[in-house]
Amino acid sequence: MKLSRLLVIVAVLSLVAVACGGGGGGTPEECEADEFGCVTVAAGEPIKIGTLLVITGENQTLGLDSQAGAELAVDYWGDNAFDGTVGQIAGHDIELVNEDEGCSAEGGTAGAQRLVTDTQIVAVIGTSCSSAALGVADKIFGDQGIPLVSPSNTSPALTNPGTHNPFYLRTAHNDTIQGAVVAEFASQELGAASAATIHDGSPYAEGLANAFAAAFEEAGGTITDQVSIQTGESDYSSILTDLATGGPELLYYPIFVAEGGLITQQAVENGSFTYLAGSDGMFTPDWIAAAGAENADGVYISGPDLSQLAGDADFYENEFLPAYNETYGEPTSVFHAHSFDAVNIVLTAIEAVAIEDGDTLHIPRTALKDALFATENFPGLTGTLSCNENGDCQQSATIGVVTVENGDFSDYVYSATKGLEG
Amino acid sequence: MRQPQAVRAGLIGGAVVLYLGAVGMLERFSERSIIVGLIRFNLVVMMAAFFVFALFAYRRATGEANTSLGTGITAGTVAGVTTGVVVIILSLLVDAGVDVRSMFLRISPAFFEAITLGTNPYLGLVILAVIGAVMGAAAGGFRRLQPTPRTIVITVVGTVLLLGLGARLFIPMLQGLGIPTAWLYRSDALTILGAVIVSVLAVVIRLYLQRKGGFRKALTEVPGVTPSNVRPILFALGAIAVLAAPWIGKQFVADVLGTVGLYILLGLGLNIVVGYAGLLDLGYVAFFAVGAYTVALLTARSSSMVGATIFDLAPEPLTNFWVALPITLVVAVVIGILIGAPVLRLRGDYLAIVTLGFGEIIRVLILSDWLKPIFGGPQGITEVADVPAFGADTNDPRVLYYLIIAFALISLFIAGRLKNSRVGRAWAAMREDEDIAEGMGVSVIKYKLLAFAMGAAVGCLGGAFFPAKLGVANPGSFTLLVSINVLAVVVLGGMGSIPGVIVGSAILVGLPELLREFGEYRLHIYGAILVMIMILKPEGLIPDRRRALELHAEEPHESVGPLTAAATPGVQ
Amino acid sequence: MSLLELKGVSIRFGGVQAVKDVDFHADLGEIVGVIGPNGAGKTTLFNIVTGFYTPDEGSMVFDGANISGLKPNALTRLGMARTFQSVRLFNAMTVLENAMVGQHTRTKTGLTGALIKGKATLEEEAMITAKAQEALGFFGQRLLPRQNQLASSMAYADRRRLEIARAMATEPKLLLLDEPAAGMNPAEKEQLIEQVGRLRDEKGYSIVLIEHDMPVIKSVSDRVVALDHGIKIAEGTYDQVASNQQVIEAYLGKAGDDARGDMDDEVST
Amino acid sequence: MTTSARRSSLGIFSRLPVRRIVLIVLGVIITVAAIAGARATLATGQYSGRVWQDLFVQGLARGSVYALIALGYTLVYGILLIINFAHGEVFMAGAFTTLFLAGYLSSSGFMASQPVLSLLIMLAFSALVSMGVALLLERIAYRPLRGAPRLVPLITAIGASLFLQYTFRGFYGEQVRAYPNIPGLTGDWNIFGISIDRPRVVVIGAAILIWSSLYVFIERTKTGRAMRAVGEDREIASLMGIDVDRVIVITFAIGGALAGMAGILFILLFNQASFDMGFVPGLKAFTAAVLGGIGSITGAALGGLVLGLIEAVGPILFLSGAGIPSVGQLTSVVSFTILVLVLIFLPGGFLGAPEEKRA
Repeated sequence: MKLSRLLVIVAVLSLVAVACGGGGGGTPEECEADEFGCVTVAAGEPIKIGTLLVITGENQTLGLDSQAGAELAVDYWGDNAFDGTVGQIAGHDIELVNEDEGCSAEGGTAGAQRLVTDTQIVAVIGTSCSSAALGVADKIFGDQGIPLVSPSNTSPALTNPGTHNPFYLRTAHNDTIQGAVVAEFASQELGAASAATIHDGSPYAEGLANAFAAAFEEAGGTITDQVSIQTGESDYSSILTDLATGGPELLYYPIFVAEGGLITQQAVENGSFTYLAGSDGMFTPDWIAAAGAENADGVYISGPDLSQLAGDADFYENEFLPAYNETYGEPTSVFHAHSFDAVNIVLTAIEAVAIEDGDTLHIPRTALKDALFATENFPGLTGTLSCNENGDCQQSATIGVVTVENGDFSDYVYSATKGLEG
Repeated sequence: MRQPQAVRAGLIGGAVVLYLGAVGMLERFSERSIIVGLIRFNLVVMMAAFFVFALFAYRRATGEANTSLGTGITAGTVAGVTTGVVVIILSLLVDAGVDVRSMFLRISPAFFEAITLGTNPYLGLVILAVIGAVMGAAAGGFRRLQPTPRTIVITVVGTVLLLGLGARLFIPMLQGLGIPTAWLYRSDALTILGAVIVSVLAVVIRLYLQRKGGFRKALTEVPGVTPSNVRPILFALGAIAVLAAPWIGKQFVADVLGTVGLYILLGLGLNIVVGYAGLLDLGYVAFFAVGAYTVALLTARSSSMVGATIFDLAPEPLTNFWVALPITLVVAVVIGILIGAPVLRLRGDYLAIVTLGFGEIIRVLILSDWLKPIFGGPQGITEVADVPAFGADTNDPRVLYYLIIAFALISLFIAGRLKNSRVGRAWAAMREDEDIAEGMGVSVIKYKLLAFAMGAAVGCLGGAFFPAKLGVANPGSFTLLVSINVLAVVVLGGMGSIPGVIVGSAILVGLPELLREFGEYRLHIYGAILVMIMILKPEGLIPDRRRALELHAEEPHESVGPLTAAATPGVQ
Repeated sequence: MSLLELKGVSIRFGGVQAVKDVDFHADLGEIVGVIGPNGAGKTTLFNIVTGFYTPDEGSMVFDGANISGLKPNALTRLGMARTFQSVRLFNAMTVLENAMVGQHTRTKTGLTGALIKGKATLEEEAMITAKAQEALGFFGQRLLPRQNQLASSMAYADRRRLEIARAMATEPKLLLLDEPAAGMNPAEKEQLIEQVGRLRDEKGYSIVLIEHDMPVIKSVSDRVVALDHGIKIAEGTYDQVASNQQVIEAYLGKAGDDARGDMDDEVST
Repeated sequence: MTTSARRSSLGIFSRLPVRRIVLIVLGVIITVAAIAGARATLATGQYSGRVWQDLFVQGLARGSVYALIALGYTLVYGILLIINFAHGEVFMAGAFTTLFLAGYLSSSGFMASQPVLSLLIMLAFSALVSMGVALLLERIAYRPLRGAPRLVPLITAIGASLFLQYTFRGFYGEQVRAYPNIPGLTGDWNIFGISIDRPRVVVIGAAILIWSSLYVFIERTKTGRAMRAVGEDREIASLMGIDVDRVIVITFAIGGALAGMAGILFILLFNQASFDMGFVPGLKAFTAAVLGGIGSITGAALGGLVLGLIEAVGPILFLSGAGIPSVGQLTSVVSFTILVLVLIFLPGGFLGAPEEKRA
């Protein structure tokens, strides 16, 4: 069956090649040797990079922001200027093919299936939500030999040796880092001695809640309760009443906008919790709108600290952000920089492995993946990227904590940089 | 000339166009070209709205107005002017600093651009009025056309819309057939030349077939085809199309058709419960979930199950799909009976809410922290093994597609056999009047449980393929919406009708998948279609023979009194 | 020999004593008429006999077997069949299919039979069709030519006939007819009287019928039982019962509302 | 066929009420488990009387909202025998649209100076919007289908439900938005020595008031009597000179208005509006209507309150003592289990028309 599929691909490609009058020669031996073959880009055809981000629904601000980062990266590539011209590799335009992942396993499957239909897709930037990737999109792309590079998946499970897909990488930080920073902030800065966590069962929220709980207990704090909730309910007040019986000082609920907003409201109304905290899933003005400004005031939110970018802060402030603002308005999330980096390491790897054959370009798939995993000391916007064998390209990350004042996010009130290993 | 009906239809038409703008559809559709540089989809939709409401005006108009071109022109112009005037008012409001968008989010610059076709509101009013008048006149003219020119118009419009909208489906298909597409499509829209060529081709073919008296007749002119074997030949052609579709359209088409196949399985199962036996089940997704999770538990790499450490399992699947399948059937039947047993005494809507409750209970349990060690919580069970199929690579959705088609055929056979048998008659009697069926010797308990069990068995087949198709089983796939979808497939197709299930699945499941580019408006359009079809064809698209008779039969000759109506408290 | 024997049967709905301490029997080959004003408990008695209601007290023996507590489907299998006062057919099924359902307890094709459709199933299916058509044929050209029409599309009198045919298809020993003549014109009533007689003579059924139409009762009944307020007030030949003072009073007392529709149709409300 | 052969084919099960015995055993097992769970929960001593009190009030408040929405289901069902599946969206339409009025009232300072009047204006406005949507729904989706098989309007209702949801999503966007706080409605009130959140007091009080007015309307007015007559028997009602169409329209209007008011009460409790806010409460209210006995007005109120209480108290009381984690997730398991138990023993719900006496 593998063979027949290959035959079909070859047949289609040759037809396309004939139809377009391109005159590429035979297939280079690198392609024949490659388990997944090559992507062959005929003369005049673009190099296609897929994106699989959450671009509809209540979490769309997360994905649209990353999509903007990817588009800016394609713009900047080659001419090193945000001038609206699309970057090129060996005379081929770089084209983004955007799909939606809906922030769910089903959405991830559907979007991924659609992208793999296009055999010209070289690599995919995504997903936004860990639930769309874990065991779903990573597997579908991995089975086709397509690398998946996520700008904002942070669930530890995605890069756990046991569950890591060989074609999966990410430029987002691993949440073991974020959980540790929030725990450090809670116990040292706030002086909280006890905490409870809520997550919604998504790999992102669960991973973060668990990482926080582990670090918090290690720092000497007490975790009174860890519960998960059902998304989509209209009332969490009894769950909060239940949690309050354990008497935690801090309630940490690193979930998404809708439930995050409601729980913020009801926790404020409940009045038993001294501190409330969430993370990047709620780091958007939408969450403040959902919670109500009065309720959101004083809640702590963590996320990557872009003011402390280990990379070129000057470039970010003076070139990247203005270009972003001009086309897309104010950023609605913090992952555009990670997305920018993701596209750049992918394009760099393509450039490294592509075989030029006249005007035709051959990109061997396995070689591309290997080149991506070999990324070492890449000077990125978010810092120096080095990908390890499990796909984590951020070996350390700066995580900041903000609070809400008068219905707006404050400047960072706390910031710390931690490495992946402890 | 006073034409109140025309004015009224026009006003409604204008309101509809404004509605489409206010919900953002026109804006979204303006991103989609049908013919490069000539027609965008938003224009098509607006023209269609003007045209349809002009036709509507004729339907309502009487006497002279019913034939005069004036009716259509009035209706169309009123629709266009209404739209234009409101757009001007809105733009004035925006200019005056009223923050319309704080409430109506889509009244953005892009909205004005889409609805005025890229001009300004004042010019837009003129353009809209002109388009309205032209479409109104076209509607009037269309009514007067002779059949042949009418066919030509319909064919041209239909072909261009179908090929234009389906570009992302047809391009890979054409390429799969080895046909170059550059002449026909440019950046997912038809080229002008391409549109002309395909229109002419379509018209020629259509007229040729018409002259020959239809496709079948035309087919008999092919050497070797006779009227007697035209049926099997058509059938064979259909079978070849079904079998070849995924190769021509590649993975995506195979994936969509596979999903349609799954819904055919689910629909056939629910059809037994609702259509045959008359038990309104709103929790049918339970069996889908049971099938999926049983297969997933048995065939996933067990290290992906959280409980693997508890049960000390080796990190490999417990068994393969073909062993898991019969186990799944048994589990589903048992659960079907367990769910059926307590609700035997409940009727109609009480049954509906309780089955809905069971569906929710099952979904919540597989989602819960409590049973997470077994079912994996929200992320479900990952790394489900592929279906081993004679050494083929089932990772390829095409192979799975064939398996699903094969099982759908088996289920079709089962459903057909059951329907026209002693068992099927007992169900039908029970559906019509439970008391009397019991009086005629039908054991209502036994046949209700049998219906639940058979429904569960067929439905779990759909479920069984689901994780194999997705590679995971997770609770997000087993929401109430699935139950509703399957019920809609059954009712829309025609209750109790087997071909109805196939058509219902194709329309309600296949079409939305293909129209994925409408993105957030998919469910919006889906809802509207559901309402429209049910109002236009309450008996379903392909009604069961008996039901069609029933709905169109004359009233009984003498009144049978209210008791007959009250005597059928079930689903009827 | 008594085919059906009821002793001391009572049932109560809330505060209403619908049937009280009724003794009732029907002998083999006998036609028993049951009369009584509206609300007398006639249909309730039928519902008790056919298993739709479980009596609070009393014993019931049918064909030598104790039948109290049995469900309607079990009683059908034992050989009891009935029609309903407000014709209740399977409206969305054809005339033939309605009659075919009657054969249910006499046949046994199950799931496997239906799916495999082997020789036995096909033979049984043919037999069901034949027997159903035979039952339809009892009414001459009334039903048989319309066997593929929907039951709901039939004329009223034919719907009544179809109900009887459906009952006949169950191959009963005892047939209970609830107001079979209701809504029929005089000519149709004549036919009915003749047909009820034939049902006994040709088919050998024992028959119990409820009827308001006294001429019909008079013509067909071997014996008449009169009920009022759930109590048996008279029993005997038609003439004996008709001249019974209590019966006359019961009817006169209610003469005002002696209309067609009956009040005791609890099955359907 | 001989008599004896027929008799032997009847199994012992023909007479024994096996099913009933099984169900009773099942019911007893679940009840015992629930009691054991409750005892274990209470034995932990983790929950003080104050906690139970809070949960109870939370349950009553949310139950009041369910009850008001359930009235809409029950009224329509009582008359047309159709499940108006889109009723949750009618509720959403009012609550979501009033968000903008509330925003205006709040930013103009009117709400701060006249909180009670503002609340009344919002209630009336929301009722109007919902009523309008309900009437449109009746006109477009249900009226053409009178007399069609009963599943058909159910499917139309589902279609209309999706259509309405996405229409409002199109109008107002997909984000969840918070209502402005109503001044004077924060903090607690002391009632009978118990301090209760003010919004909850208002919600429970308003619900009682609205429900009683409806009850009086149905029982005492001419229109109310006409509605009851149509519910009893449409044909006879029309023979008696009642304009059935008008009664149906009035029913939808009342149901819609109740849903709109329920929407504002819902907002008082949860402060949020979004396009999909109607679905879950709609489903719960439907459950409540069935629990109480669909068609019964008192039943709807009772069903709503019971369901609200079960949801608030049930998971913690019955499950947490058994060591089950995250019992809050299992709310619907508890509530639907109780629904099934109730319907097994009372097939018509608490106050529904009892099933006929059958063997």
